[in-house]
Amino acid sequence: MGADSTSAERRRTLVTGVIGSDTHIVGNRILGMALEKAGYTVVALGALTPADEFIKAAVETAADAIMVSSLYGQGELDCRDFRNLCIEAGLEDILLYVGGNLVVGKQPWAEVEQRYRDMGFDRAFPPGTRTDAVIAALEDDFRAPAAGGQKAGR
Amino acid sequence: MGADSTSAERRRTLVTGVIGSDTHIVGNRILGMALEKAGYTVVALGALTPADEFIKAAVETAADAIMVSSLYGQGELDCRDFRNLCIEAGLEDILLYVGGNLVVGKQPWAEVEQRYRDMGFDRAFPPGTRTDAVIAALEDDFRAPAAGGQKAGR
Amino acid sequence: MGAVRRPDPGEPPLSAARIPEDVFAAMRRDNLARWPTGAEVDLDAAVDFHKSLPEHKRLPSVMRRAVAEGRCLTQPRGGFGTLELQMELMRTLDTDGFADIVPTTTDSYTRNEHFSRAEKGIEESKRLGRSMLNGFPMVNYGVAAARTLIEAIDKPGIVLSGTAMPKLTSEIGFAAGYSGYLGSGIAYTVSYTKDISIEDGIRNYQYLDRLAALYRERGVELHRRQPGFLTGTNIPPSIAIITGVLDALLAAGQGVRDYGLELGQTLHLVQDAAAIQVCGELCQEYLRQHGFDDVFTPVTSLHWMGAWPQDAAQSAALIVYGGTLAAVGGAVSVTTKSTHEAFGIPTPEANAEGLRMTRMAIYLARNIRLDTMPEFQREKDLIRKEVRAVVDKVLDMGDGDAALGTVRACEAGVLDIPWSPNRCLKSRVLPARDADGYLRILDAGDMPFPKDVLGFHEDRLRERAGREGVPYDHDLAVSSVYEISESLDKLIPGMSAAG
Amino acid sequence: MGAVRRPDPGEPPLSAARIPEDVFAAMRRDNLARWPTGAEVDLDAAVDFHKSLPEHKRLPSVMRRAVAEGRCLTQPRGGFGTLELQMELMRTLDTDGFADIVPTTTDSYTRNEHFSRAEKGIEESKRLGRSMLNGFPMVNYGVAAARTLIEAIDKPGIVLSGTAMPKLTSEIGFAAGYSGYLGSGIAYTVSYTKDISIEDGIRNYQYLDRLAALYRERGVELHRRQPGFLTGTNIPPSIAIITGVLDALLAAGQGVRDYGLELGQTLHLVQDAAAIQVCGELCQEYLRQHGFDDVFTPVTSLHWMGAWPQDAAQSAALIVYGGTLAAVGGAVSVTTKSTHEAFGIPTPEANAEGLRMTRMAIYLARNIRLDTMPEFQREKDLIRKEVRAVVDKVLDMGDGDAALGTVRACEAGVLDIPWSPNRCLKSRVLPARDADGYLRILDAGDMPFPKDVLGFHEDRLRERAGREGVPYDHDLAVSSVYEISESLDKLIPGMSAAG
Ligand code: B12
Ligand code: B12
Repeated sequence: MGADSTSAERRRTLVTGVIGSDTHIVGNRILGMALEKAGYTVVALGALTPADEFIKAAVETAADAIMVSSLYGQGELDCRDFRNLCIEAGLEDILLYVGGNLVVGKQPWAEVEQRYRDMGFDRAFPPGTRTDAVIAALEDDFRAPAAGGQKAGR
Repeated sequence: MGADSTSAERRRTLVTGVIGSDTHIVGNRILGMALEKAGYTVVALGALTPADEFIKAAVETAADAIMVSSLYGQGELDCRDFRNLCIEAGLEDILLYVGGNLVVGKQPWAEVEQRYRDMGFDRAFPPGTRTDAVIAALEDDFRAPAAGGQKAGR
Repeated sequence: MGAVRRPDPGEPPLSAARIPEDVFAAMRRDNLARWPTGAEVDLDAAVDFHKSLPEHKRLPSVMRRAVAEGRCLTQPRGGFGTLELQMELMRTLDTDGFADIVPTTTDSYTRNEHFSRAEKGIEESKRLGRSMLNGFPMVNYGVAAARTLIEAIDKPGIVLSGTAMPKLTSEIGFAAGYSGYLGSGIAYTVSYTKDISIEDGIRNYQYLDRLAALYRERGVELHRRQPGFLTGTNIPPSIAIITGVLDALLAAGQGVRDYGLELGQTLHLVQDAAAIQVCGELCQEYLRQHGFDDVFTPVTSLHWMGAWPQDAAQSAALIVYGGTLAAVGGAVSVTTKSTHEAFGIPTPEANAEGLRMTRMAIYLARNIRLDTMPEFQREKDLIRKEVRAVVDKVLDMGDGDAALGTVRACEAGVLDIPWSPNRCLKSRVLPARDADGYLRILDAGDMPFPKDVLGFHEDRLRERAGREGVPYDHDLAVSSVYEISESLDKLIPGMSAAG
Repeated sequence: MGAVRRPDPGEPPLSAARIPEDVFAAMRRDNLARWPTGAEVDLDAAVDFHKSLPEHKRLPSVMRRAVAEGRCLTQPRGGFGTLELQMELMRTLDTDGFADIVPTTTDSYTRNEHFSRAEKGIEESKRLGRSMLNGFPMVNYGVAAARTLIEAIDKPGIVLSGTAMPKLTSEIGFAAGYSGYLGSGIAYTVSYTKDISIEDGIRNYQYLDRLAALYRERGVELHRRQPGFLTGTNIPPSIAIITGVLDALLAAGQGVRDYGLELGQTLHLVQDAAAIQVCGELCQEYLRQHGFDDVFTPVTSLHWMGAWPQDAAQSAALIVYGGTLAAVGGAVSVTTKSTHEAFGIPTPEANAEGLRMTRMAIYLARNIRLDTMPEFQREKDLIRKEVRAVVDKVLDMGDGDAALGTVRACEAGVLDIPWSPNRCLKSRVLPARDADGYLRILDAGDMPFPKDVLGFHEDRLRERAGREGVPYDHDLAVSSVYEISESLDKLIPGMSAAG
């Protein structure tokens, strides 16, 4: 965002989906419903979505953020190159969120979060995150690009 | 035992009871029933028995062993001077067993056992001990005084 | 201050009648003089403090609200040897355990009024940095210290002190702001003492009940509670309820109007639900019969009181199922245990965890009731018959006086409890579990249960013996003591082993 | 080998009829050629191996014995990315968990036939020393490796592979000596895929069922099982049973005679017991109606399949209560979860602990049955009416053919499931929990449930909305998705908060 940050009035577009071979759609769908209620335009790709489809959809819809769900544990394999794919597609600065059960097994959240930040996600959300928390984070990041500092550093 | 160890034929006498302000009688009673069935003469002092009553009874009945039950956690306070009291009463070599829930709280058994051995008990038994195990240990100790080595060392 | 209290020579003869005001005043003076902290007790100040407490910190209000809202409250047990440990414990139970009622369990020296030994226990606990006592020595610490505990929590506090000698502990506890006190003359004397006579135990609790009534006269309702779990060892519902009815009559006689009844779980869904319903019903029946028609008698269900398994997973099952049983049975509260039960006093964390397991179980079983089941009605009828036969006989033996009747009935074995340490009791009655998991009476001793009822018990137990291929004898009772603590491969053998 | 299988142009039209022997032989050849390990499958050798297994390592025998002895067996889920981890897991579940049935869950790449991605997952798992896959890549490892797993345990093995594409996994699994396989054409296609058509899913499972029948022809009975839990998200019993009946007809059509039915728990004691009974009953009714009068249809109850709470204590309550529900409901087995459920795949130890909690719960609830309760009968009637209305309509739409009827019914919304990811489905039907904890249908979509039945559901849900003071709308369904995962202070507010 930074440079091309737009007026708060414009309806922001968010691409959502569940990455990889993951079929867990319930949380993703409920999140989508909440985001729409909160005023966002949601482009919902549904379950079992390959990484490149997210990016294609984001380019096509000039999305402001991509919201990747991964519940089934293999997200760590599916998400590795996600930021690179974004950069290749010219989406250097697109806001990237990831949420769900992001690794296999019960692992310390701080470590998991760091792994996903290292992959280039602006924010990662732990298991069981409620929609309010997501909406609050989006508001923050769209208002003053909070993640900007860190993104600039990358 | 050692010196005055008697023939295996004689009926051995065991003093049992629950020490201190402890009212847990069930296990002690079931243990007593099992010991009698196994051929021992049991002098049962019951619940809430002060240390000196065990020793008085052992002297009076020329007992071969004292079996102290402590379930309620305060055994560590009640049993401290038990061996000394025995020695004072001329029962240097009497076999001393203790069993039950011997300390307050869930503590590593090896540490608890050591504490009671340090107090002068020949054997200490962990929570939930079944009567078979007690009878087997008595048999061992009365046959070849197994604890003897350690007792001699004291 | 020995284990056996010798009655004053000038003492009035035993009866269920209310202790007259002046006599009681003299008794209190003597009692409070027995240990230095007794001097801290100031009834006026105590009454003021109780009145200053919000409704949600007064146990009688909280119990009544639970009834009104159809809730099942949770309460743990818990006591440590120093004030610091005790405060941390009570805060943890309140905050992390969501306990609805926060306890202070006293240590066993205090229970036996060995206050100087308790003093040494405090010192040792401080020296070693761990609790050497199995509870909080409330009398040694005194009123002001105990009040800091009440102030540290946002729930009502209850004193748990399994003892036949509650006279000082109750004075200190009530003065500190505890609004509940567990214990009763019959139940605790028969199950927690060896040499104390039933008469002495009853007298001691008449003091406590009279004290609660004194607060009541001053406008402060306190919650008294009867520990029907007795020796906690396979107590059939009827035996618990028999003591409950008699203790309730004694308490009401002293002026108590808020009297809870506790029942240890049998671990049978139907039997426990039946017990909980019949307990409330019969206590009311006998209280009314004796002219007490305004006593509030909520029933509390207790997590399994017998021997626990060592495996934390199996223990978790007992805890959760215990929540289910309490909720389905319609208990007003449940007293919880932890996965440490087989080993020792739980840490605050394990204790809080037991509370949460139970609370979730209560949530899950909301709105389930068994009232329409025929076996539920059958068990209720059975319990009613058993209780009435014995209670009527006891009252008869006392010419209508519950106190006298109880003492005589214990002597005669008419009133008896299983596995008792007390020498004033025959303790010949012996329970065992039947093939369907109900607790039955294997040997009634001299208890006057109806013949047909005993026949039913025998049938059920013979069925178990038959199915297991073991003789019909007292070993059925002994194996029932161990049963629930056995490991899983013994309880449910695997297919390869069994095949 | 993409996500969407394109049917052969020469393929026979869809029907519930049995695949002819020669056609099936050709299908097998093609199938086994799709991945190198397919060549390891040798039917004769496999049949010999199965016959060499003792009874207690064959799932059909074990399930039948459980029925005969009135047992409720325990079975966990479990899969890790490498053979070493998987073996350790299965041994732990067998020995420390006392599992009666030991599972091998495949990873999600395998489920979607992305075998080369699975290969990378194995490498990564080895490199990092932890499982990067959410299950065992059985096809990549092949028959010989998988057989070492069966040899490492003393229980029957079952393959758990939530997929619409089971053709290779089942060949490998059965050849390795697994005697059970979970999955079905309707249930898994509607709940585990996005783009695969119902027709393709049915065809794929007809292959698997025909394969099981082939073993049967050779004298080896295998246990097939239908996963009625669907999306695991508040599935009302009738919807699970509808798919169960239809999938059972399809399996029987291919020659399967040992067909288990799974039901996710609603967490309501009465509703779950009713569901378990009616499920077996209606499957038998429709099977017989279609001329299959020798199909064994044991019912398995599944621990809560929706979102779990993060607190291990609350999770323990779900686990234990789940054991209670299965036992009281008379399920032949229960599939367990662990206290790690909300976070991720459990460690072997946590998984074994969940098994033991459940097993103890089963012991405690032995012999409890609800048959005499009127609300139990009411719920059974309700489920029967719902199932019959939809199944009859589906069969009607297929002119009596379950396969055709299903495809058409899904398209029309007559057959529908809540929260489905599959685009061939309307997924308009929406469940919610009522004030008494029963799962009800908030919005039936186009499913042809009887009017009076839907009226009853609406009444119960309006009652909840009223009690909670919220509108009667779809938010009732959303809050019901979260409900069980909420923290305790939200589920049961404390007295001070509520007051
Ligand atoms: C039943 C019971 C009671 C009954 C006792 C009835 C009675 N009169 O006997 C009641 C309800 C009255 C009771 C009261 C209390 N109890 Co209690 N009770 C139990 C319980 C649940 C079972 C004990 C039992 O009967 N087991 C069955 C018998 C067959 O087994 P056993 O007693 O272990 O005995 C066997 C072996 O240990 C061994 N054994 C026993 N003695 C000896 C001696 C020798 C020499 C040998 C070799 C072997 C041996 O052989 C026996 C037969 O197999 C245990 C916890 C548990 N184990 O599950 C707590 C427990 C013992 N109680 C405990 C406590 C603290 C109390 C109280 C202080 C109340 C409280 N704070 O909660 C009061 C004590 C009052 C007092 N003054 O003593 C604690 C002790 C804590 C600790 N050590 O850290 C325990 C461990 C519970 C806990 N985890 O908090 N209790
Ligand atoms: C329901 C469920 C299923 C259903 C899914 C139905 C469906 N189509 O959606 C079924 C039964 C089909 C299923 C299948 C499987 N599941 Co599943 N499932 C669950 C379960 C129990 C609940 C998930 C759920 O719906 N939660 C409710 C919703 C509302 O919450 P949510 O999904 O967490 O989403 C919220 C937040 O996470 C957040 N969020 C979600 N996405 C995003 C994205 C962004 C950008 C942000 C900011 C936030 C955010 O907002 C959402 C709304 O609040 C969880 C465990 C749990 N949580 O209790 C396991 C779980 C996710 N499943 C798991 C697994 C492994 C599987 C299987 C592989 C089978 C197996 N081995 O057991 C298959 C997967 C098949 C496949 N190919 O994907 C594992 C994952 C393991 C891991 N990560 O280590 C879990 C954690 C269970 C476990 N402990 O083993 N499952």
